[in-house]
Amino acid sequence: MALTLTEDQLILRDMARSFFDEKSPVERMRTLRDSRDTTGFSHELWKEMGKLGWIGIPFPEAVGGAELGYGELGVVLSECGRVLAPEPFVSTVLLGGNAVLLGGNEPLQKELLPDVCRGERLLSLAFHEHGRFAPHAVETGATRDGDGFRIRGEKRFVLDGHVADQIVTVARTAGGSGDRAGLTLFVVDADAAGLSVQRTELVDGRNAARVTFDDVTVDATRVLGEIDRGADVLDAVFDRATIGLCAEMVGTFEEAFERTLAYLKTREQFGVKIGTFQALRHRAAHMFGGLEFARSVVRDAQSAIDDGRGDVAECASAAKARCSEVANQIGAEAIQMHGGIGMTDEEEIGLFFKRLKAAELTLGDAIYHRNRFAGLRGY
Amino acid sequence: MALTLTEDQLILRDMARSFFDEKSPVERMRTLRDSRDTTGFSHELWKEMGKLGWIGIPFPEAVGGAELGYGELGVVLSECGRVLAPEPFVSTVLLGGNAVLLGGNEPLQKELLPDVCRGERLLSLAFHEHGRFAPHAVETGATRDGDGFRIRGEKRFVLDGHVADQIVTVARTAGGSGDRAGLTLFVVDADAAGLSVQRTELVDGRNAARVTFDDVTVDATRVLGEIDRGADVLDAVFDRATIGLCAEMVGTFEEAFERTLAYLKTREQFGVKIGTFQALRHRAAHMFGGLEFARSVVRDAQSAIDDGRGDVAECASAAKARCSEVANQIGAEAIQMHGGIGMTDEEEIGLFFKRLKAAELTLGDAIYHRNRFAGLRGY
Amino acid sequence: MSSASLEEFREEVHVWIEQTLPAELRVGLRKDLPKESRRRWISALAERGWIVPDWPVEYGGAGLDRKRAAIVKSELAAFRAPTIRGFGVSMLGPTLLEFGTDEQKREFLPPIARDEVQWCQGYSEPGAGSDLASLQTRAVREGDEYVITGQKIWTSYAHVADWIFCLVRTDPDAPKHDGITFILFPMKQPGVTVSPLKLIDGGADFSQVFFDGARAQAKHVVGPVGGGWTVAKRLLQHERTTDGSSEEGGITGAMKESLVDLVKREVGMEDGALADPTIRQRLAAQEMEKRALGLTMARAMAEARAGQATRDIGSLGKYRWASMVKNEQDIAMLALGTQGLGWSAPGFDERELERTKAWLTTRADSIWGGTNEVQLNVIAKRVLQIPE
Amino acid sequence: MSSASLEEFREEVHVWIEQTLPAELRVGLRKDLPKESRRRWISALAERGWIVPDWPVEYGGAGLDRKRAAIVKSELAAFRAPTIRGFGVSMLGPTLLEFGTDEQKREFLPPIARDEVQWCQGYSEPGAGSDLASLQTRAVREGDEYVITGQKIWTSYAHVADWIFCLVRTDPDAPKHDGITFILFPMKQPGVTVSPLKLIDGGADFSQVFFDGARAQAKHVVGPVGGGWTVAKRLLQHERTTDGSSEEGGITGAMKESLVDLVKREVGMEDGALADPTIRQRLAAQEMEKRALGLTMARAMAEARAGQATRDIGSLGKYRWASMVKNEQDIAMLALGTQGLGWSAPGFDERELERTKAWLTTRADSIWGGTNEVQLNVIAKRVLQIPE
Repeated sequence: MALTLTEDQLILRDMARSFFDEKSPVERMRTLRDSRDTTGFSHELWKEMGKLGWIGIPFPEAVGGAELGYGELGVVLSECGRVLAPEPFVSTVLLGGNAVLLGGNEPLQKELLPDVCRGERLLSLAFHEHGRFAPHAVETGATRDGDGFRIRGEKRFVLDGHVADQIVTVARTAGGSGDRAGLTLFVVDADAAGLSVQRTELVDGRNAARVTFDDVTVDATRVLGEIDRGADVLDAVFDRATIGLCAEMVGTFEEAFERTLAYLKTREQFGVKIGTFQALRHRAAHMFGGLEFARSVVRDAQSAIDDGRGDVAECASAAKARCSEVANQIGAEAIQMHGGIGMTDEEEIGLFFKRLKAAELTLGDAIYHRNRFAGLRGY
Repeated sequence: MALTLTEDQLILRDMARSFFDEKSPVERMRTLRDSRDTTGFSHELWKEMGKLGWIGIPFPEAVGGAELGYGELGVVLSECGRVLAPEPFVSTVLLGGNAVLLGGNEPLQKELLPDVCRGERLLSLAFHEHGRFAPHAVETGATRDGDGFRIRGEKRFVLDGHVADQIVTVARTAGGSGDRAGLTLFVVDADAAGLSVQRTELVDGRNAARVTFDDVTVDATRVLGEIDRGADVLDAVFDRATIGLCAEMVGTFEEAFERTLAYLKTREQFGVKIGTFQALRHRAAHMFGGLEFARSVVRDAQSAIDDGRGDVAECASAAKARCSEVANQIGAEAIQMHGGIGMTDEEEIGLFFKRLKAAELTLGDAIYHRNRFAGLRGY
Repeated sequence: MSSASLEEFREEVHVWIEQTLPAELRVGLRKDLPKESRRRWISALAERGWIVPDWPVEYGGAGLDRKRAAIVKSELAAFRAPTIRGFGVSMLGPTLLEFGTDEQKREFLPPIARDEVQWCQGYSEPGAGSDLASLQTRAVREGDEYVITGQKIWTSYAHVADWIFCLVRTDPDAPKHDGITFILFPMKQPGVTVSPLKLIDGGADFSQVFFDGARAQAKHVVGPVGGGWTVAKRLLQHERTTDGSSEEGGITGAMKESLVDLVKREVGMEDGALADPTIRQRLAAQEMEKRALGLTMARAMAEARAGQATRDIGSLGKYRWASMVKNEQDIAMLALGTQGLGWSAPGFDERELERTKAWLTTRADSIWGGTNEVQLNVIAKRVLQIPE
Repeated sequence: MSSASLEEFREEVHVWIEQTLPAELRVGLRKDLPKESRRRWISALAERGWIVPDWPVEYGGAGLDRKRAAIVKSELAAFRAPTIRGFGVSMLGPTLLEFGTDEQKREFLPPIARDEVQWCQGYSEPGAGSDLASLQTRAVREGDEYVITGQKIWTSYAHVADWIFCLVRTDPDAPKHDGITFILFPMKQPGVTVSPLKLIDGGADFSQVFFDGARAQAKHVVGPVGGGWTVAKRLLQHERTTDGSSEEGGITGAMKESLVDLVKREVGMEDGALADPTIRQRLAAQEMEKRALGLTMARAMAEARAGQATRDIGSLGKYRWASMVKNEQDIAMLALGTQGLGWSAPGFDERELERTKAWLTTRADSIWGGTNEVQLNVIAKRVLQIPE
């Protein structure tokens, strides 16, 4: 169980930190947001990250990946989280990329993943149909149509769906909404007839789309995993994506905590630094506890994947339940301790606050994951 | 809505406070506990309270009561709670007495209640069959037997069952465990054949019994309410009992809080009073909030009964959910703030701590009552 | 005064409002009222002195006693009639009545009572938030004037205000609380710059105000020079009284959809109960907390009226109110899930977007008007009297 | 030293234990072990110096290096073998090795290493809990002796202890921390009275100890006179190291029934899930917290070994551990309902009564060994380095 960083991971962390400090200070995310940039992130920076091999970390060398582990991916994601970099890791690597990796046959992998690793192909996963995370609550239907399928339905919160080249789509080929059985995953090209993508603007400055499938036809060769058994792939994708998202969150926690701590050490009221007030000191200690415990469970979850352990699902839920709680805690304290200034858009802490809430609610909140954990533990 | 005390209630409070301060300091409760007194409270004191008219407060004048309200009863109960007086208000007045009052026909009321009001008859209610409060989870059965019924089963946590003259017994005459329908209430004499009562010792020094019904026969004239519809009476009894128990709890909160506050103001560590530490100051403020909010909802619940409002059930659950939370909060803080000394049996704060936990879990915890409240509110 | 005459008075007020208030204005606090109709109504109200019914007639009020003034207010509220609640009416006016000179009262009160002049408040500074008395804005005497240099923050309505009541430091050498002066001056003058402050919820209801040689007349100092702290604190008490009523009129009350309805819709029902039992518990606790807060405030007022000694509940109320209001939006966000993460349409409907904004806006409720930490400090020190 | 030789050593230890340890003793920490059998085993262990394997041979240890000593301990643990963990072995011994004179080491260490002398700790006083340095027990020099007057509290095993290591004030005029001396003296003497302290859980594992002219020899001062605070703090570090292992061996681990089993039984299952979804959430959170605590402690140790700069996790671990342990019993009480309210049989079974007691006992976990408040203070000051 790799709870500490290896020498190589420490080097990777230092590299990533320098890279993001230089090329992606938090200010960059704000500029993208305020300029209403049509992409919402930087294609150039993404390709640079591809060249550095970071996008390919979790993919096999055979498709151009670096064939490293979630330990390494987590290091890069944490550094992204630290500067709130909006590049499409969650959509392209964690969701779409994992779906192709875990469910795709060799031709599909060879077709799609090399470009993904280079940062030249963007993927997304269209699964959300409701506000709360409910992975099997899918009503979008796919019906047989000759050699292929015809998809009809509407998806929400398709992360980076506005720029994805392929949208991996979860549709129901059997059963009813909520059933785990009867789901099938399809690789749908962005330019498919009948597909319409509407970009939406999110509170954390990231981008998600509403995607409408108006009788979109897709060939049977574009199915990931088995027909009707898409949930086998999907659940594994969500576990990995959740753990990756948690690694990003830990980076955001760290930075939000350090900034708040620094504020406590400098801001004066009543003639003293506010960090001298014991109530705030104790609450800072609680934040520290939240951060450290989150870090531990996320590292453990990463090594559950990397070591091929049988408890990845449990670890993913333990990590996300924890990180969702800590997101709430650190977010709330960061704003409150910054006081009025924390309420201004100008002060960057608010950007962290918003991102933390978005991450908290993405891929399941603490309630969802505590329930799932309980179920996995047999009660 | 009577949120403040009336002049008469203020006088009653002062009287009750003097009475308990003189005749029932907390030390008395400890002595009863440590001496393993066979009664567990003072019959004499109880009769004195009867003479003062306090036992009869919620009963009609026709049966020897004072025909006052829960506003008045709450005043006395709070004062009991303040000194941890173990006299049988909950068992005889709130549970057993209310069952006879709300479910009994005139002959039964006339037979039983005048002695109750004088403190010369003790009642109890046998309903509990499980650890967690589940009022309709009754398996004890009553089957028709000639003109009467034959009861078979076992009850737990029959408060003051060891000294009760009559045990009002909830038994199932139809349906299955958990069904609200099919319950019937019987007045069973303590000396009935087949009834065995085993006193148990509780953590808060009070007394409850295990009561076994081994084919106890009871006449049909001893039924309270209607056959199979006992829950109509029972639910109303629980609402009133819950509100009364909450009034007692508020008194215990007050005293536990005041003692802890006094300790913060006197105990020194690191050369200063520990009350100078801001973290403790803030937590004391939170305790104050808990106490004040509890007081408000309990007063409101009392007047819901007294004013004949339609929302008694909602108010009872709002009061008990609140008081159970606050019991936890004030109990935990009282021990923690007293530090090591709070862990000793000699220091009285521990007696408050134990009583608060017992009251928290009696007649439903916060989880139970939040669920019930939600149900009553239609969600 | 007999209660009969009070009832007659209530009837009189009722009839007058019934006859005077156009139907389209009987909708409560809304920004989209027909302008001309509203203007006429406010004029009529001002004419009777009922914008400030308890002020003396000479200053534009109706000279009513406390009970009658309360009747006017409650009748207006019963009709959901538009009224004026700005800084002038609710805060500066009462303060001037207590501390102002006759000349000041004559000059400033009647325009407030006729809603002709808008005021804003110059209190907080970037370095003086919770610790307001550490404010640094300087005022230097020059002849009959003061010259003002410095910066204020969190000034609401600064961009529309005609005048400001402002705390300035007139004596930098005096002890912190003793060098402060309360002064009035016009906003529309060279040397005053208003810069809107964008907040995390996207709104810009507050401004920063910069003074670079702004001028105030010496006769517009309220209270003694150097005695502004006393005036300022008294004014804040008026603010608090106003705050108390904000529970109903605040952001929560103005939602297009109640929290219960939103949660039922988003989470769904199963067998008559919310499909998510954890959210059900949180919603029930929230409803109970809201009710308990209302009961506690009502009880405190009733006890105060009954003269029953009790501990002051004001700071506790503010603290719990802020927590309750924030918790409401937290629950809404849990229920909305990712549909609570929208910043703008399309993709998110009005009810969703208003919750997202409200979630952000309410973060301030534990900061403005005394932070949570300040309220808890006050409870410990003044209410529980734990020595420091 | 090659790892091969370490493996050989492990094999040697393993074989010896296998041959020496009777089967009936391979059951872990229990109080009901067969006495004679246990005594023989402990003698054999002492004979090899393996009660304190890292102590020098001359003081009764085995003189092993850190790695080999760890091997002995881990093999003993693997066999669940009884061993000695009293104050002598775990706290006084290491302290004497560091601060004791040669004479003191020769006098006191061998009997500890042979489990022949029981020690107790004289630290806390009624007025000196969190603020230990404010202790008032006086020691006055008289010839070659000190005469001791005062009172200690929370002394475990005082009624069975032969000797006490005790903090006393030798100079009442010196600054608080500088007047303290660390001294050893026998408990079985006139002038020492032990009075058991009954706790809220009904147990009496602690005592108050009263000194009224008790006598200590001047040569039994450890470290300099007036320099006891340094010695005392160092000893507490050994206590903390011991504490770390108590997670497994503590009250939670010794329960007759696991929390999950208890909750399943009491609350019941419906469709494969606990019938009460709120308790289900709390139980899951508790299981996650326990696991996260273990991972965090393991990570901190691994990071320390790897020399990776990290913040000290000790106080955080103690704080979270105490909260976690208490929360476990709180959940048990919720699940048990009124069946958790028993004080004695009949009416309550063993599993219920042990939970009730454990609920009470664990209230102390946030008080002993540094209160929660002290741990949070330490985190803020030393770990986060927020200036005071």
